[in-house]
Amino acid sequence: MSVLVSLNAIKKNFGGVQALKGIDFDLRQGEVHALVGENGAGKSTLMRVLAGETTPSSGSISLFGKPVEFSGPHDATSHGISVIHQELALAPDLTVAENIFLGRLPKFVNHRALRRDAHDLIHKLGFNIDPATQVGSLTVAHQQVVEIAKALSNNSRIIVFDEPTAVLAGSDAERLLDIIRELRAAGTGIVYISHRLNEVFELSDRITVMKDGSHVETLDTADASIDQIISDMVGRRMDALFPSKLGREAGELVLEARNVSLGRKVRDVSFSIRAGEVVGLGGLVGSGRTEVARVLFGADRAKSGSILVRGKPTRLHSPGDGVRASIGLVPEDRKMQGVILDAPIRVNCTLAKLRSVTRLGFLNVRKERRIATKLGASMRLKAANVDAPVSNLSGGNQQKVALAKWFHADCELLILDEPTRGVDVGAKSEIYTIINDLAKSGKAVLVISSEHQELFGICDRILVMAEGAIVGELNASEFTEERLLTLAMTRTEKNNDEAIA
Amino acid sequence: MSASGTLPPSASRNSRLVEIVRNYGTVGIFLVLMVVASFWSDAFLTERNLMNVARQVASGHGIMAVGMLFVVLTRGIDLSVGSVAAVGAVLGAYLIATMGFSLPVTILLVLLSGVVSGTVTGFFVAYMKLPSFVISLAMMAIARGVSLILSAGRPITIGPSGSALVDFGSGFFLGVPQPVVLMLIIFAIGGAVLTFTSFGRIVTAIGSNEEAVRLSGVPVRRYILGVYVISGVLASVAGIVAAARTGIGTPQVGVGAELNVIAAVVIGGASLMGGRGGMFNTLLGALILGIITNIMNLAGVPGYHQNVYLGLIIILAMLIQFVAARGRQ
Amino acid sequence: MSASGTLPPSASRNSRLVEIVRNYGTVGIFLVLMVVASFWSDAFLTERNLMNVARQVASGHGIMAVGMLFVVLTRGIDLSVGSVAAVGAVLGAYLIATMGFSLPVTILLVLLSGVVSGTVTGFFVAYMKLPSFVISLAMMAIARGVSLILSAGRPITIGPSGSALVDFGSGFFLGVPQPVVLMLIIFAIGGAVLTFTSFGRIVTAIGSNEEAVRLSGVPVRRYILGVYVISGVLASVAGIVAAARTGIGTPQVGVGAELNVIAAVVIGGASLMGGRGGMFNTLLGALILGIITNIMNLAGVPGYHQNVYLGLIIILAMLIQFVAARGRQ
Amino acid sequence: ADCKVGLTMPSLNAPYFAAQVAAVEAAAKEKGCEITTADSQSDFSKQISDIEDMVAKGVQILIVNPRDQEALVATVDAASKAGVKVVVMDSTLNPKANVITQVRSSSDENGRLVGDWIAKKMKGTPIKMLLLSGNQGNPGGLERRMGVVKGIVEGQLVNEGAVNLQILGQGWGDWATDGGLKAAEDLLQAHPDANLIVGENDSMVLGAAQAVKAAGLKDILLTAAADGQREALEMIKDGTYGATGLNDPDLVGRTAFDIGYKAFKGELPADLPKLYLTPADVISKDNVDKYYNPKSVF
Ligand SMILES: Nc1ncnc2c1ncn2[C@@H]1O[C@H](COP(=O)(O)OP(=O)(O)OP(=O)(O)O)[C@@H](O)[C@H]1O
Ligand SMILES: Nc1ncnc2c1ncn2[C@@H]1O[C@H](COP(=O)(O)OP(=O)(O)OP(=O)(O)O)[C@@H](O)[C@H]1O
Ligand SMILES: O[C@@H]1[C@H](O)[C@H](O)CO[C@H]1O
Ligand SMILES: [Mg+2]
Ligand SMILES: [Mg+2]
Repeated sequence: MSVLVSLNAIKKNFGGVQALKGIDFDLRQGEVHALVGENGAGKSTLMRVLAGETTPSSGSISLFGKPVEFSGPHDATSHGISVIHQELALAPDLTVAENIFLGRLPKFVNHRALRRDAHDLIHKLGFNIDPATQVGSLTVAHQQVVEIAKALSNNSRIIVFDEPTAVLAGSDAERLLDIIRELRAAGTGIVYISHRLNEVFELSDRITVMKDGSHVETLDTADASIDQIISDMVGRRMDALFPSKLGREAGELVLEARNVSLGRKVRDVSFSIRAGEVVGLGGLVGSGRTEVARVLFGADRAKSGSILVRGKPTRLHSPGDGVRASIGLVPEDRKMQGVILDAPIRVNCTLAKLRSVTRLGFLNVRKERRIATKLGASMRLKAANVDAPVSNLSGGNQQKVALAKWFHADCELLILDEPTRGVDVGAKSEIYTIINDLAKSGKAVLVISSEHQELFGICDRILVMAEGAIVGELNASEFTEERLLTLAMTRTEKNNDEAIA
Repeated sequence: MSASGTLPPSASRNSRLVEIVRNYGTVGIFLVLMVVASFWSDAFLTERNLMNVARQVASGHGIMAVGMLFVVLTRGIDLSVGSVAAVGAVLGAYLIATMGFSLPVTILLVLLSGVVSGTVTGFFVAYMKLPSFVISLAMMAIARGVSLILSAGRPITIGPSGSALVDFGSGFFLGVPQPVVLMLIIFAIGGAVLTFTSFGRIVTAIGSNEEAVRLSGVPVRRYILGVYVISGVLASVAGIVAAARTGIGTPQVGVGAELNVIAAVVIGGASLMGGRGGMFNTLLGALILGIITNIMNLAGVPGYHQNVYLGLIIILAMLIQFVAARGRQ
Repeated sequence: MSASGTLPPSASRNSRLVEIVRNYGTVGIFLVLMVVASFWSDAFLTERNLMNVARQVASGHGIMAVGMLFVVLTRGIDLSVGSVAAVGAVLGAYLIATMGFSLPVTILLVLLSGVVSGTVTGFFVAYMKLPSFVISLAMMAIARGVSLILSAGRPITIGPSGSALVDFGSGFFLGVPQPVVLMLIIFAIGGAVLTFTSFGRIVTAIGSNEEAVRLSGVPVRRYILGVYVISGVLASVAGIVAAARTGIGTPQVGVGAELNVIAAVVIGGASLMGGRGGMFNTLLGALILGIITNIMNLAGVPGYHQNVYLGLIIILAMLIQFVAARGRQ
Repeated sequence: ADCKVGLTMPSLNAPYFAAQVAAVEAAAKEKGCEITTADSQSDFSKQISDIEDMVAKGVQILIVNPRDQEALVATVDAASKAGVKVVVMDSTLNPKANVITQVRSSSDENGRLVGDWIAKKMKGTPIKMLLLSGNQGNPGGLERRMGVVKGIVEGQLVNEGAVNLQILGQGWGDWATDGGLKAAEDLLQAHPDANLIVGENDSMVLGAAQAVKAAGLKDILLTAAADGQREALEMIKDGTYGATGLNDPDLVGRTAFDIGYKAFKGELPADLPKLYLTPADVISKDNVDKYYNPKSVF
């Protein structure tokens, strides 16, 4: 198989930070080359070099055997390189169709034809998104699909997927993997970055492990084992990914939702959660989990029903109400909702509980640094220091900051929407431990995750949602992929029957 | 139905209409204002008055609003429009009356002056990434100075050799003042460019997420430069129209116009944060502003009070937009 | 840096300084301008002239720039400052001279007028989510109208009962004009609020990512309202200072001031897209604008040409900022 | 140079001001003086700054066309105290200000003369008047319109024994042609029965002339209280414009400079009045040739 592209001795410095310390990497025709490594290892940076988005401090690129230098993303695109970015890069005010073809719009745009082409592409991906909707109104998962369609529309010979499944649940992720296999069969070279190592093993032909900006190893997938890869990534052996649930005890009722509804997105939701419990919210993308989380926190206002906090009916009309009721929410869209990219890490860490570093309205920055540093260390945050803006962090480390903010807020009920999105295994394990410790100390935790194994690993029970309603509950003994999916899908069909009737 | 989504695959029937009238609020304001104005003064709903208002808008902030919308869509702002119009008016009169140039050549050179000032502003904004507010403020001062120097501060009468221009300023075409026809054509072209060309879509996308556009391999800076050139050219067109209407080219053209032009665009529902705004609504926004001052004159609101009324009517108008936006959901 | 990602506990030594002087470019412009001005005219670097410039800035756009920075940090804009200052000036003179109120009560009521107009603007922006550009433009018209109606369009002489105020306007404190002292105090307080209080922190954060702040449980709307109130109050303070300096309250105060005030803030490196800007640099920005017109007068640049020079100097200044920003990386 | 002169204008956005600047500059250069001109851009606080800057620069003669009748008093006093010879020109400054003198045309008298002319011209017809004013709060504008009204009232009383004057409306044209055009369009729309337009200067009435033409209205008499702008005089010559008041920027500017220069040289007569009004006159078809100069800047 011929080599499509090779990156040679690539170095990249950001001020004092050496993000890439002389990396070699190559990609062959018709292969899936997985790139793994801890958060902040330099994976995305390396791919930005490949895509002409960053100029390396030193090193060279050769494409189809010829040395090239990219003057910008435009250059790389025209050489047949596409990147699906970890941080979505879409124009929210434009339609799905316009976004997909943004780089190659004809001088005069025939919107009908554009929508048709977009529809075909999306359909080929197995999704059903109206090409005329504005991207800004899509869920993160569907935005991800648009990104993928955009890259595919290029007919590129090289496609980089930077954590494409991080927001996709079970079957949607599966579908994406199938598409990648098809692309590979057609001879496309694919770089696949993911923290879901089972996917990596399912899909890839070769695996390259990076650590702290250096190349650790490149292996044929057939010769590699998950445990080995993990310990090469993390630099230590990992025992169990999930901490033991022993010692957690359900206590008093913390929150009770009674017949909560919000249009078609949340329908008649009732459930309760106790202190010391970790409850999962499972279901497929678009099943309404995020909306439930937002209503419980006060980010959206329920149209009907009531929410009781510690037994008392509570007004939850704004996030402020949520915080006053000692409820916290880590939102799914970290870039738009979770963190302030321009602000330093420490500022983000204390934002939900600013009074902890304020006296008479004045900030105690020294104390804030101390708090942020401690939080960072406990989550293995990789950053130069806590005064650095969050935008300088790798994707996974940004997610850790979004979590740190709410860990610091110390709420009685913490709602986590896709908390480990883009987080590496090592840090995931730390986060699970923190969640476990929170529960042990008597907090209630509600977790939404599209990684079902994650829910199984940390939850005491799982509520399954479909079409805005809770359709069932699994307790620990029923934690299997089949049970969960069956529940999530049955209801969907039943609902359709109702609709037909 | 697939698990991945519940949306119908085809665009809703009226999505084209939605695309044109992006913002029902502006239509709402416009209609309410028309009704109120008709009741307030009998003179309002006469053909001649409506034509007056239209012509005032056309030779005032209307044409410039088209260019401003492009700039605002990219998150920029162009404060120089009024001064560039003044250069256009003075230069036009100067070339025709003092230099004896022919009308076509004059118009060409005036448009060129708009291209030049737009290019200068656009260059610093696009290629040096300097803030458009300050750069266009600087250009505003420079162009005003140039118009004053060129005219030595006094109006230049266009005179008989430019009578075709003056006739255009006061003439009618099928009962509609010719400057209004020109304005409508410019709005139509602007709307078409915005909706149906890659230029228009990319400009909108830049305001929405510049980084995404850059990563899509689009040479963003060229487009940003482009919108300032458009704004400059249309400002110089507005200058010629103002000269045509009054028969003189004076450096007083467009003093303070920038705020009105931007207000028209924003009342039309565009966001100064970029990415959002439509041409049809901008036209309505421009007309709304024109109607407000017109109706106060017709109704005989005394001078000092006109300011207060103007402010109150604008706030009321924005409240209507707010209510309309709510109602839509 | 360790693999496990433990963070070095303390920030670099000079991070505090960095926080104060966020933008070296502005310092660069300021220094270059000082040097150029000293060479251009001998009269520039005299104590008398420097004090003149400082007082001009203090009673012109300086104080208002503090309020504007807060507004701009939240991504807003306040076009009403000049008119609100006019209300302050007229109301102050009216209460003292016509109504015979005492100075403290007068000042209190004038500040209240600033609170009221700031609250109105802020209410519509924060709670109705209407665009600040248009709402503050409306408030600009309303306040101008009110100042004209209140004064019947004529200046009101403050007279002997307000002599303390007039003395303040022309008096010195340790050799520094008292209005300048007041301005510096306001900048210092503004800077402290911005850097050291949770209010300043949240205001800045809102401009960077309003949604993220809201989802952190912060009552965002109250803070947004707050910045407009600050801007209104400081505009009315500016109005009183203008009245103190001239001994009269006239509705002509602050005509066209809004663009200068915003320009000062932006030249000081603040971003109109919110979230970026510092108080010290805003002070420099305000002084830079003041120095530019001063040096042109000293150097005898003729009237029409001053516009052109002003524009060119502003562009040059921004280029210095651009180069400085590059150099820092 | 022998002497340093500062000239500060309320705005340069009017041809009248341009002519005045030209006049003062020419007069100063004839005397071998160096002159600096500043444009306040309609902002009196900028004008205060400009004056302070000029004093710091060391001007000996200062010609001020004040943007505000009160706001500049303290600054002007400070300049005089610093030894600068200050002359106020064209616009009004509070007479308590410490200046050598104030030179301007008589807005009041010019207005009265124009009003008187109108009363004669329209004798027997009830007057329905539209007023085009400059900017709000301008004292000169106020004097001009009240002067016209005074003239009409007195004239009608004398000629007809009764006053038959209706002022149908007032519009604001910001002293400019396009402003006058827009204001006139709206006013004519609301009051198509008007038979007289009075403007506070010629520029605005020149705009109104376009509006009258476009509206196809006849029998409307166009007049202005002041200026004598060349274009207006041309229209007076061919009968399409009634009359205007004499306010010669060249005369006002030169006179102001000469007085300032004499003061600087110490040649000033001791009895110079604090107000120096240039002669007033109404310019109509009867005497227009006396004032019309095709080469005039203004
Ligand atoms: N613009 C920047 N300025 C400073 N440092 C940066 C910048 N971008 C990236 N870095 C640093 O470079 C290193 C590599 O980041 P990169 O985003 O490539 O990591 P990654 O391997 O993709 O991690 P993740 O799995 O979390 O996405 C990190 O330490 C990050 O903090
Ligand atoms: N663009 C859209 N426009 C309208 N409705 C949408 C859109 N996208 C999703 N929905 C609907 O919103 C509801 C809830 O979606 P939501 O994203 O909250 O679900 P979720 O379970 O949290 O999914 P995810 O895993 O993506 O977070 C679903 O009924 C879905 O069909
Ligand atoms: O006297 C002048 C002129 O008439 C000018 O046209 C406008 O301003 C007035 O003050
Ligand atoms: Mg990454
Ligand atoms: Mg979700």
